[in-house]
Amino acid sequence: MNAWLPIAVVASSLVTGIVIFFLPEHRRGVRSLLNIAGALLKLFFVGWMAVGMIRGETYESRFSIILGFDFLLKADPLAMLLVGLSSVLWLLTTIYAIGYLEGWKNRSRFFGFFSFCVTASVGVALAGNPITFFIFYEFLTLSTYPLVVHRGTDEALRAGRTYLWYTMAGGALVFVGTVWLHVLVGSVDFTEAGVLRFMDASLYPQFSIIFFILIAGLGVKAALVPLHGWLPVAMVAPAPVSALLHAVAVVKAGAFGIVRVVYDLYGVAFADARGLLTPLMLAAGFTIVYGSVRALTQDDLKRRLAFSTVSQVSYIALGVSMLGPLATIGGLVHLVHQGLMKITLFFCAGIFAETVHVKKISAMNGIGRRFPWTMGAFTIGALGMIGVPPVAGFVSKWHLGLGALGSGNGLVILVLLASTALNAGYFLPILYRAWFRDPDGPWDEHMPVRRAEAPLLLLVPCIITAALSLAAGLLAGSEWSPLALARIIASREYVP
Amino acid sequence: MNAALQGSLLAPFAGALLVLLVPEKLKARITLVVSLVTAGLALGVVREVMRDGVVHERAGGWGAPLGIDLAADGLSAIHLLMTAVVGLLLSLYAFYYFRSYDDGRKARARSLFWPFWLMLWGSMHALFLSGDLFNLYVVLELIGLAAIGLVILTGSREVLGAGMRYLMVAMAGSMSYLLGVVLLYGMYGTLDLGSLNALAEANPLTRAACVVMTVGLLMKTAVFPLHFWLPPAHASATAPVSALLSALVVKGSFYILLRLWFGVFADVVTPAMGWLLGAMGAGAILWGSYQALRQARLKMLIAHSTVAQLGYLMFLFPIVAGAMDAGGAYQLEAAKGTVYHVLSHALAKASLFLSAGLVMTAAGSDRLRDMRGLAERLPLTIFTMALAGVSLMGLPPSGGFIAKWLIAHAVLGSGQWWWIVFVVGGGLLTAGYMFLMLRSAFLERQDGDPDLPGRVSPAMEYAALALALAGVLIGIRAAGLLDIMMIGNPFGFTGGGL
Amino acid sequence: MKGAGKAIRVYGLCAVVLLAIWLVRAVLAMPVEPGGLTGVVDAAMPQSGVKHPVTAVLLNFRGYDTWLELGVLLLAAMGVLLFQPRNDLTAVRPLPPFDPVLTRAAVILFPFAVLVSGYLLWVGKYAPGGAFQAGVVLGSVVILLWLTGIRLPAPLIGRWFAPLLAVGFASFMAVAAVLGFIGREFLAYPPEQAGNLILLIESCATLSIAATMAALIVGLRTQAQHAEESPHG
Amino acid sequence: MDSLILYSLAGILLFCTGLYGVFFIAHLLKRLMAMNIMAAGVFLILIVIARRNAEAFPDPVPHAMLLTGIVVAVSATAFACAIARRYVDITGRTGVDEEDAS
Repeated sequence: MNAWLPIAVVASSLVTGIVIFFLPEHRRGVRSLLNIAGALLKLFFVGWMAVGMIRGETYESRFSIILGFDFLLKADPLAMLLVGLSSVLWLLTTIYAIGYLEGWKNRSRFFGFFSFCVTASVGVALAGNPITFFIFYEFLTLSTYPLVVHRGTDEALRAGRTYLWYTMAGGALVFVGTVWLHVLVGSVDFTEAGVLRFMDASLYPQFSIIFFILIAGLGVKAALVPLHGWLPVAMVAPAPVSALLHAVAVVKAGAFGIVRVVYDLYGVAFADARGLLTPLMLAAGFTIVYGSVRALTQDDLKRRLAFSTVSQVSYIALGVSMLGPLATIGGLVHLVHQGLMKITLFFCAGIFAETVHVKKISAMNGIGRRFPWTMGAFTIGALGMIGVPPVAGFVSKWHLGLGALGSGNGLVILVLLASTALNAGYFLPILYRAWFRDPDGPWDEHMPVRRAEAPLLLLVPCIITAALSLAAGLLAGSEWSPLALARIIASREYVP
Repeated sequence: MNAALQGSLLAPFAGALLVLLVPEKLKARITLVVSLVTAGLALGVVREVMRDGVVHERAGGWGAPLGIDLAADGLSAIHLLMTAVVGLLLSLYAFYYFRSYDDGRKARARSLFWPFWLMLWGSMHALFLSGDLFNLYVVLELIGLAAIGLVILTGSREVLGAGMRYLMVAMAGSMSYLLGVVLLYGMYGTLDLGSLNALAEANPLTRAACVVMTVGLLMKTAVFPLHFWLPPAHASATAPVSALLSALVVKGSFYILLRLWFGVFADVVTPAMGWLLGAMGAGAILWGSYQALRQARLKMLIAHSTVAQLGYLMFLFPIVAGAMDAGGAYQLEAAKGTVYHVLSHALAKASLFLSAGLVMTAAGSDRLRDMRGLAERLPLTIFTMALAGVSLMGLPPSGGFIAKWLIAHAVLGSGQWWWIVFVVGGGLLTAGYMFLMLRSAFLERQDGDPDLPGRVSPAMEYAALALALAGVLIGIRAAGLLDIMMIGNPFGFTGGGL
Repeated sequence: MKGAGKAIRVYGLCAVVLLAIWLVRAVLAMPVEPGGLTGVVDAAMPQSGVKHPVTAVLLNFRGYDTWLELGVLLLAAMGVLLFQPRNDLTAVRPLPPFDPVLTRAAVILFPFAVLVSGYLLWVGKYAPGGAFQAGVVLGSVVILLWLTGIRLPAPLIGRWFAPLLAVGFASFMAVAAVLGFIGREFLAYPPEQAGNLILLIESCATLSIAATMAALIVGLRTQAQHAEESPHG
Repeated sequence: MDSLILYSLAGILLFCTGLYGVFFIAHLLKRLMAMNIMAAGVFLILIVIARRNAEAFPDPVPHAMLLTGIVVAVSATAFACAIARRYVDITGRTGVDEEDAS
């Protein structure tokens, strides 16, 4: 049974996706039911796995494909971090998407690929070796492309092309790195505290080259500058897709890949000793500042959020690139925290765009009065991004700061401070406009609204994710919080 | 005496004569039956290879060097399998495709499609089973004439020009090959591949034979820069024919090249020759992809993609000729990967060309800009094209991925790492033109667009889909196929267990 | 090569000259002693069923090649038929009588040609000759008849034409099928029947070759007529 | 033996001449002839190989190959003639090379 649970976690959305593809377009009810059922089922499997792991069970599925490489799915605490995030947010995003796509064409296609996308994301998390990781990493590219171009407009297709060139090129680099590694050391599994340090020292120079190839490949999806160009462009996608791309699936796959490579392939101590981490830290630091600066000048709300993502995701890489448990904890926990907060923000942006066609920040004057709940959620997300306690973002930044001090990287403190100031600089004006300015005129209503300020299918997931962001910060000390999980992982990555 | 082997040679040819002679209305149906029998017999040979190892048969009962030896080892078996799958689905597709060809010139084309196709199928079997150099020459000519006959079926000025060009190159290629055969006979006094493998040594004559035979076969395989005849021929023929040509015919001459380089010429080839071929492969990938990206017509795009994809087959040669010190392990791996590429490209490309036929039926044209809205009209076909694209791009879990993995592994492992740039870059370029193609289908139709006129038969869509699915499936079930491929040690290496 | 410029031609010429030099060097290295199969063929002659070694090689030792070669011929004929409205030559309009003397001569020549053809077929067993020579003679006399404006018998160029084209290829196949059925190896004649089987196959092949030759020449004619009627059809 | 070398050299000369012609001559009929010249070159070398030993009976295997080769070459040439004839009828052109590739 233990060998089948990881498969079940992956398959729950894969099978759903395949079935949905073959559903006729008009079977809306069946499709929604399938979507929700698949999401709940996945959540159930993940919960089962989590409970089992606490009791000391191990979950591993291994299949030999060819020539000494295995297809390996393995649940370790690090995997659980992303699996948990993906499966919770998938449920919420699905509900949101059902409401959002009301009246669109080609919904079977959309939800089919949507399910594939989550399958790929969970697969990336559970992948137990570089090859399996690569398989899901590419699968993610393929399943997100149709979502990005879903609107079928010229603009969407152009964005899709950009997205594709970036991610395929990134995938190609990961491929090269993976093959090269396989040539040198055969099939290696991701192992806590790293595995390459046990290899023949004559291979170390090649390991260094492979490290940069892999990080460059993963950096595309993690949107490290200068590989981030696809992300703002991909904003043409429907809001649930943007939410998914930015919060859960794509950028997280990249960031998670970096985590895996540094910790479970090279080992953070080994990578540090080889001098591999400093370039990564510089890239991450630069990205954080650069993304924030670019975000300042965007008037389009989704574009501002996109550049914010560029900046925020690199906190994860930043945490990874410093030696020391506190930095590790900060980076890892941000993986979850950034997901929760950013998905809230995108949900809100989607509500504004769909109900009253507000897409520009300059048009958001007084929007808080029309959408008190939505704007409330947005405020929580934004404050979290800035790092205001007690929202989750504070916890990440706090640990990152402590980690930077502990590892003697004073420059990083500066980066964090600058970033916080910039975050405030581009989020506070939005909050000010929304809450304290008067509306410019009557709202341009586009969706029939009965009781609430917005369709409940859109509003409820948004409020839940806001609440989760708040809870993750408030209850950070509890043993079920993301922080607690990140602590466990960090403690295991630093065994000598 | 081996019944399946004899049958697999006789059945398609007998079927060809039968459909040539029977009345029009029976031809299609009889072809379907013959296809089933032929594929069944080919699978019979494969089964025997799997059970007993290499299957031998002495044509005429004399045995080499007097007679002609026939043999099926793992490499033959894989190719027979490929031909059976592609051939069967193609016959099914053609059964419906040619229904609309019912008057005048088109009826004539339909009438002769069936015998030409079965002759071609039989010749492919003869090719994969032959163990004699001169016999292979005759088979090459059979394949060439059957293929050209298929190209010119419709008799339009386009196909006639393309067919003429194809014929010239094919014949020059055969003559070049034949000169090599003659030289080898003059040197060693035998035409039998098995004996020549043992006899051949490095000397000027053998090297000259190697050069002329390789060049001749490369012409027929359409390897850049000898590829110029291929795009017009493959693009102007009818859809089933294009599928056949790209999937099977060009692989035939490559198969002989493989046999020669791993057998007779194993000690003759020099690193310089290998590198030259590798460079041709790199050029093919760049040039073919570049041309594919520029095309406005779907079939031209797919045809140029074939030019590019054939380039991947060439990286085997620098590894074979260049890195003997690795104990053969990487040569073996490269060979496996290359044959896997042959296989997965055959399935994916056949599927693509069949889909292109459906697109042409539905949209009334194969211009990319007329494909707008097809994603809604023919979702299954567009899905098929995407699936085939996954295999061509070499993405997991398709057969193309296994091929790319093996080739990349061999390239890096043998120290000739620079080829990786083309192996990986070629995948990116493939993605570029595949999405160019799909993009057109996903565009919304606009008000000024003409109606999409044609209806397509679901069976044709399923045939194309089945090929694309097979292309993915061989990625998932790779271990079994690779085991079959290695029966009888066709590549002559015993290198490590990679 | 579209628009092959002068430069490409010059490069091509250089490449060909280099190839020639390379090949000459190789051919000079060819061993002088015959390393061929003369001895092996001689040793196997008693079982071959014929007395002439070339015929033995063509129809027995390497009969498989010859079978496939008849397939090539068939394909070429099919290629020509592709431009005919049916699988026969009935659409070919006979030529107007050309010259009474020539016509008469051709008619007188015809039986002799058939006789010569038959002789060539028969003598192939002992001396140079055989199906190809016989078929070519037969084919050319048919072409000669047609050229002089004589109508060929309708069934011969009609209903029976396609079977005639196929019969050579088919005879080999039938023999192979029967031999396979009684459990022999592919195309392995029993030595005592070899002579008869070869004669059977050769006779059929002669007919096919003659028909193919006629098709290859006569079949082209329709197109010319076609073109005269509608230059761009 | 000297005459045999002469024959071989002639064969190679023919082969190479034909090869050049096939690729670089536009006129269809001339190209077809070039193809046949190539073939003639190969056949000449075959004859030389069969006749190397002047005393004994010539090697029958190259002879058989030669016969087969000739038949194949004739078939291909006839086929090519049919296509060329048709092509010229339709287009009025004598070469395929100046034609647009599309």
